[in-house]
Amino acid sequence: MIYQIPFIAVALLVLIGLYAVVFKRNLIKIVIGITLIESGVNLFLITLGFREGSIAPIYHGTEEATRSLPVPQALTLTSIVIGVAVLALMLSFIVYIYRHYNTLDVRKIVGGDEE
Amino acid sequence: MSGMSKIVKTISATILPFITIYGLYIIAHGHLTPGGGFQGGAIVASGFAMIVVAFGSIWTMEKIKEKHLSIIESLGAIGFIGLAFFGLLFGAKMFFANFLVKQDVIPFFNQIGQGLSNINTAGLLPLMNLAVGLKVIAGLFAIVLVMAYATSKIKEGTAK
Amino acid sequence: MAENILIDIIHIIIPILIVASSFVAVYLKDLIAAAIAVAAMSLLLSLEFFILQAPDVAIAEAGVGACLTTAILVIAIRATKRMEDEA
Amino acid sequence: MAMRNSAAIIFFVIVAIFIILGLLSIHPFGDTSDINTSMDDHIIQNTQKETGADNGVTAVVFDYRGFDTLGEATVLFTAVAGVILVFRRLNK
Repeated sequence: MIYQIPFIAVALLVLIGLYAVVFKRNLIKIVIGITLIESGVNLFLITLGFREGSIAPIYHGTEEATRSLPVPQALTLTSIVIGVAVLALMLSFIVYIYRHYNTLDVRKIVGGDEE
Repeated sequence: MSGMSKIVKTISATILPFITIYGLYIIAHGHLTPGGGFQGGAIVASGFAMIVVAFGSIWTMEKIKEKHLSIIESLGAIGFIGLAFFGLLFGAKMFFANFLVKQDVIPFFNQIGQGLSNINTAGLLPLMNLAVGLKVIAGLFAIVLVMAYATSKIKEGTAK
Repeated sequence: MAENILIDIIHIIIPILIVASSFVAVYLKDLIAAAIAVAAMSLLLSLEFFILQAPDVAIAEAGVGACLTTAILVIAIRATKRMEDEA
Repeated sequence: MAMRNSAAIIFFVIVAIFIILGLLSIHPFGDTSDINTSMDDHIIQNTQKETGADNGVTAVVFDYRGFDTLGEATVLFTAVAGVILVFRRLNK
């Protein structure tokens, strides 16, 4: 009905996050990009399970209706909690790296070809 | 960070029981209404994170040690896996079997509160919700508390 | 019919706002402002999940994404540098 | 420097092309008639009979796909242990 707008939003979210991961040099900006990619994937799973004119898979009594698909929603629920756990682990390593190298720039940390 | 002003402290201490009750309600009714262990645990952990922000992490670390949080999280994990292993003994003899629903493993359990949308119709699901809720509360709050305490130590310059 | 048109308009506006706030989160140089933009993106995303008939995921995203993620990001930024140093 | 930047640009463009090609061949929004939904339909019709729960998502998370939740609990435990391990020396 609405001309694929949620799928286009998914593609743009993943591309913006990928831009931040590939081209930014600050480590926290890279982590923000990873968070954006993960949000895009979650939105993609939920959008795949949506049916036109459906209601949520939660029953009150026994009425019959079209329901949206429950399995992608359950997997997305698992994915969100894993996402925040992995984000906390990444940020802990970033704080450790900052205390060791005293910088957040990726190319200075790996001893890059700048100077 | 040694806490915010008195107004913030009072308001957050007043509001914390309501957030906790709401999160526990969401955990307990997870098989009837939208919600469950993950969502309610995230809400309760958000309330405790508000306490960390308002009172300062050093004050909070004196009250709640991370050791206690690890004990609670391990209890949740053991409860979850133990409930899964009990399925090997009763009912369908299967890992993760829902052995309490429609079977008389515990006598008269299914006769209390008959009906479709009732609190004990789902057998094992509310117990698993409770175990996973404990695990998520303790895990997420431990992450926030440990990171806040360590970074405030770094900020003060007392870190090694 | 009027209700259908309203739902369509909401379906169009909220993805545009999500993409805009994610662009702002990547564009800004101040990292705390970027963290706030990520929180706004999470909140709009939970609204989108609710519109797409997934209330469970909406509750989880609102609790985790808009509160805990922001708290962890701000804590980590406080321990390191606040501004993103370009060049 | 220049080589690394150009490699990044080539990688980004290739991934963007794949994402756009995938977007062009996806099914229309809200129409699941051309994908196989038999598992979801079975769950939707039999949730109340088999598990007794009203909430279909909770029934999938804890009953039909309990192993996924077990793996998720393991990941959460590992992450908490890793964070405490990284900041171990500061928390004394």
